[in-house]
Amino acid sequence: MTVAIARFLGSNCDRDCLHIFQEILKEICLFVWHDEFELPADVTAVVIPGGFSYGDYLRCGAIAAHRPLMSAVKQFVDQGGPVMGICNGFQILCEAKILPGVLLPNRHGRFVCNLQEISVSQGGVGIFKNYNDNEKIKLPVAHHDGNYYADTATLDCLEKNNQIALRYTSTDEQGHAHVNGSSRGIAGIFGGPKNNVLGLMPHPERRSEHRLGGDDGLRMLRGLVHR
Amino acid sequence: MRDLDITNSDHALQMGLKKTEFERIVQLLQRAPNKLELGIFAAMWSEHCSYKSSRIHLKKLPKSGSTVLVGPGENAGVIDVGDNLAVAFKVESHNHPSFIEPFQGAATGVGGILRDVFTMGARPFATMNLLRFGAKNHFKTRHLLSGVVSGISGYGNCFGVCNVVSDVAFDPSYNGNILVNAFAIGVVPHDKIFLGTAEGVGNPVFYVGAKTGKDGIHGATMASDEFSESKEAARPTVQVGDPFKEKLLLEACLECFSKNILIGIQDMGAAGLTSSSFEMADRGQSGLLLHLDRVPLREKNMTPYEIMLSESQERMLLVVKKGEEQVLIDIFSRWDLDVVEIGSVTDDGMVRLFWHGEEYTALSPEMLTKEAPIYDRFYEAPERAASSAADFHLDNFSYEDLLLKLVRHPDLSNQNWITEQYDRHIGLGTLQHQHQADAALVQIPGSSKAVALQIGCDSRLCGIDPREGVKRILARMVLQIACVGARPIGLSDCLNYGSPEDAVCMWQLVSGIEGLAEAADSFQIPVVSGNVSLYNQTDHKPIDPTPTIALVGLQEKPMQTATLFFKNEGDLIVYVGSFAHQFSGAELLFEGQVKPRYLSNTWDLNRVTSLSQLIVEQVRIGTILAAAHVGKGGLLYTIFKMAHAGKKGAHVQLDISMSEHLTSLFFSEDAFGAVISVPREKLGIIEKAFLNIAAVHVLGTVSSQELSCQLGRKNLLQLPMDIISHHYDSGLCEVVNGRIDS
Amino acid sequence: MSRFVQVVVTLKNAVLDPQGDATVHALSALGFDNIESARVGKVIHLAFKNELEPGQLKEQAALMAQKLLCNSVMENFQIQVVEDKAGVP
Amino acid sequence: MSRFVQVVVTLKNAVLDPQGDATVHALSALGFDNIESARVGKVIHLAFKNELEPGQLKEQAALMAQKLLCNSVMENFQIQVVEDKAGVP
Ligand SMILES: Nc1ncnc2c1ncn2[C@@H]1O[C@H](COP(=O)(O)OP(=O)(O)O)[C@@H](O)[C@H]1O
Ligand SMILES: [Mg+2]
Repeated sequence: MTVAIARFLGSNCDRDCLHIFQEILKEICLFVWHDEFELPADVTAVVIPGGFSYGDYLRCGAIAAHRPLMSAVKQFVDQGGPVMGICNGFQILCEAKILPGVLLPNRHGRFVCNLQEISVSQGGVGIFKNYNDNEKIKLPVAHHDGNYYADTATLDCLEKNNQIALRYTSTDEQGHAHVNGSSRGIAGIFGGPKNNVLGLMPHPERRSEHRLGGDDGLRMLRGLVHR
Repeated sequence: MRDLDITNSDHALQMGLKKTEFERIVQLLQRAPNKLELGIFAAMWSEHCSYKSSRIHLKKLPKSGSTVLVGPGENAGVIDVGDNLAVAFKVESHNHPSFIEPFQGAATGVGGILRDVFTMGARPFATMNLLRFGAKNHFKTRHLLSGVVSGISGYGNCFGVCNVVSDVAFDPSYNGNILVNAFAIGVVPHDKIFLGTAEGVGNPVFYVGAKTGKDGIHGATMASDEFSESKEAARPTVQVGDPFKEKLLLEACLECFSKNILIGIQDMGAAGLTSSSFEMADRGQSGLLLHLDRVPLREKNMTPYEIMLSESQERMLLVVKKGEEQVLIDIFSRWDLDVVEIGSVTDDGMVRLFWHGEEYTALSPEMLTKEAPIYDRFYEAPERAASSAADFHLDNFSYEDLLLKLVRHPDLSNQNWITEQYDRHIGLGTLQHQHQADAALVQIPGSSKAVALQIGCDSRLCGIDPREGVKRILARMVLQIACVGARPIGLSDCLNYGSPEDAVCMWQLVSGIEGLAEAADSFQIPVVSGNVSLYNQTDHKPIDPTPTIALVGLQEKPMQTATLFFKNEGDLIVYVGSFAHQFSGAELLFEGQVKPRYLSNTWDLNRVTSLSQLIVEQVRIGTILAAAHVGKGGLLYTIFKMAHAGKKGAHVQLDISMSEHLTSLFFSEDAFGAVISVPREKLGIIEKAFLNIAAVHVLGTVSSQELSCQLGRKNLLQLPMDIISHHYDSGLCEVVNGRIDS
Repeated sequence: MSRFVQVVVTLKNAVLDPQGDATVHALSALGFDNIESARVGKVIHLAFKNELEPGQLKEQAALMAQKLLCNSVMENFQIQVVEDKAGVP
Repeated sequence: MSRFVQVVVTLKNAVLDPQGDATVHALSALGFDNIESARVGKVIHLAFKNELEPGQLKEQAALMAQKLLCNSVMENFQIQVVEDKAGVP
């Protein structure tokens, strides 16, 4: 297995992801630079890490979405290759239209960093094969723009096709997540031809070692490389 | 007035120089300076850059130690942590800019301290900050608080470094002068430590990073003067931080360090290109030739004067090994940054500024650094008023009322609204942040060890007694890091005071430095870096003395630590430390608006040392499950915090013999010690270990759902944890959302 | 002929605008209680390198808006040619 | 008579606009290499509760801009009365 970690100008969780895949999961791991037009041939999974690509200027992920590397990622996705976009990576996937919808600023307008209880909606299969269905896990979030938005038709469609991957368990009466206002409590969604793309706001790499409080996230990262 | 026009003492005055200082310049140059030269002198001789009022006193601080690799004088201090690794750290103020524009002021403060650390060759891996705002109901406080916090969060989070401690307090003395002190720490291999020096004749000098604009011209002079209503109008263009650019700058610089192509590096901080070029030449005992017309500009038609004094952010000056230019250019271009050769190192001891091929002006760096004025300013203690502490009675309040008042105090209440805005986990090193333990514990990248970090100050104590106050601050912090099993290895300080031209403020500063020197000596902690911020006053009203201390400890076995929270019902709650029967600095007194004038006792720092060493031992062998020092808020508040963090309760059972001093036992801040929780069967170990060193008092047991206290059979206090927690959660929110009294 | 274009990017009506709501709140706290609603958007002032006919300017700016400046999932845009750089009419 | 005002808030000229610079960069990477500079600001659409004379609307909005919407340390503002809510001219 060879995991490619995308590196845009301003990515800042790239080294954290490298650490977990290399030191904890013992996978071969390499960085790919934003101006590459192709992924190395041996790549079997792609991670788009968190950060503030291009300063989050204009809209989070908007500028990164147009870098050459993203067209290579798009191709990889279309061939069914597994891709995970974490936090800013999720925003980039949405802006690149690889995933539907968009991430708006948190409803309270502030950056939020804390631990969230999250329910794994599609446990037992694919990237989530190491979780039980509807298992509740804890993952840290750290974002300013994590408020998932799509029009009602798109949301219904996501629901119908089992594409809602993760939900915050703490929501208001309208179903908006307390932490950021996300529609229907959405913390992550699947996409791509075989639900082979996962975009999520929480940071699984930050909960992948016992010294950091648990390994709820590790099972997801392992699921990406060994589906 | 044009750059080369000759100036007089009135011009000097406008730039913040005294008449005598102007005369000294004329004497040094043997002629009157032109505007450009005067601007350079004004910046370099400002209080901010020259330390002219504090320099002779700063010498008193202990700076050396076997582990000190780089002490004060460089961009950050560096301490050996073994395994060929070292940590570089510093705390710095950005008070004045943050008052004018809280978001950008605080953001650029974070940017500056990060650059100070990574110019040493170190990759920053944690930050902290200390913030002081005016009264909670002052009409500016809310706006300043939210601006500063989002500025720090916006910059640090984007740059990609965790923030693990934020120490925030509100007091009317900061109504017109808020404080923003930012700390950063980085890790560097011993053989990759870089210094800000210009050496080797013929080596090229490069300008890298952002373009130069007209921002913050004369910022250093502004930071060396007090505010007044009239001066608010004439402020310089606000400096805007670009954390994205800084992140690129970090990665590019680290790549250069690893390739060994640099001789020296310095960031263009206060006084921009002026201080960086003159200081580098001075340290290298060399000269420099700079072509100012090659500096990348953001605006057309900037003059050499503006270029030399601009404080645009995210810029660096590098001296590169001759022949390695292309390697450097390739690295910076790859990171999308401007990189321009603007000059070279010479050996004639002069910094020569060229403009379109012609020498514009030349000055000797020595004139600006070593010849800078040094003042031994007059200082005098104020007259002491009689203490009013003794008259203070708390009899009108129940213990319940008092506790609820305390936990609702904005300084002591739940700080989540602030700390959740900081990324606390990036870098995968945060083992414990400030809400999880009495000090933050962050693993050093590339090592199995961790640093314990704490930043703090108690301006109330220092307002009462500036000397004893600072000793207590450091003593408390030593106990705090002991609670996570760490021993101190070094500190950085940021001395925030009023005008040195005021005899009382100057006395506070001198006493603060001497107190810090005494305490640091006693604990054997080297002071390796720091900052002095004076003139924190508006219309002659100075702030309370605020010597911020950032303490760094080392924890070789980070898994052998103690957290803040009570673990199991039935565990014993034990106090180890001294007792006080007074109230001199307590939070409660100030809520009652009574300001005592002196502290009732002096702490024996040797006993603090012994106590902290014992705590470290017992934490590491696992006897102690939870630990927190007793500081602001006192004993009962500490017990509440530990119970709250563990989602438990506490039952305190006091012996009837304690009945005389209950109020001071619960609420005084005049004693040093810690609350620990231990399994019942291990009490004997603790008692034996602390014998002859500190009193060991079993206060009660960990329970659930309520906090209760009994004296013999008498109920002193009984409150459901939910209710206390509700008050605890409300305090800061009241400031954030509260009504504004204007 | 001009070089300057103003692109105004606003949230679609269906999208909640917490920042706008917060503005109404803050205004009313300051005593301005005659505001029914506020919506906050972005304005981008573009300076082209060369002067162009208004039609061409608009056309090019619209392309830029579609590709980058605006995300049609949540935003609309409007374009206006302006006389000078600081160019708010 | 109208109820709608558009307030455009822009950075002062000398103030750095990292967002604008990043936009120019990104546009040029997309092949739009005829942009010299971009500055990004805010636009606020206010709907008043009652209809007012244009002069009055402007005056009130200016007060709001001075007090809240615009940070005078680094921003300028311009006000325009518009016909309807979505009201970008
Ligand atoms: N209070 C202090 N304690 C220890 N060192 C100090 C103190 N104040 C300044 N220094 C040291 O003096 C040197 C000059 O500091 P400073 O001028 O603030 O640096 P900068 O160029 O970042 O503004 C630095 O090495 C700093 O660490
Ligand atoms: Mg510096």
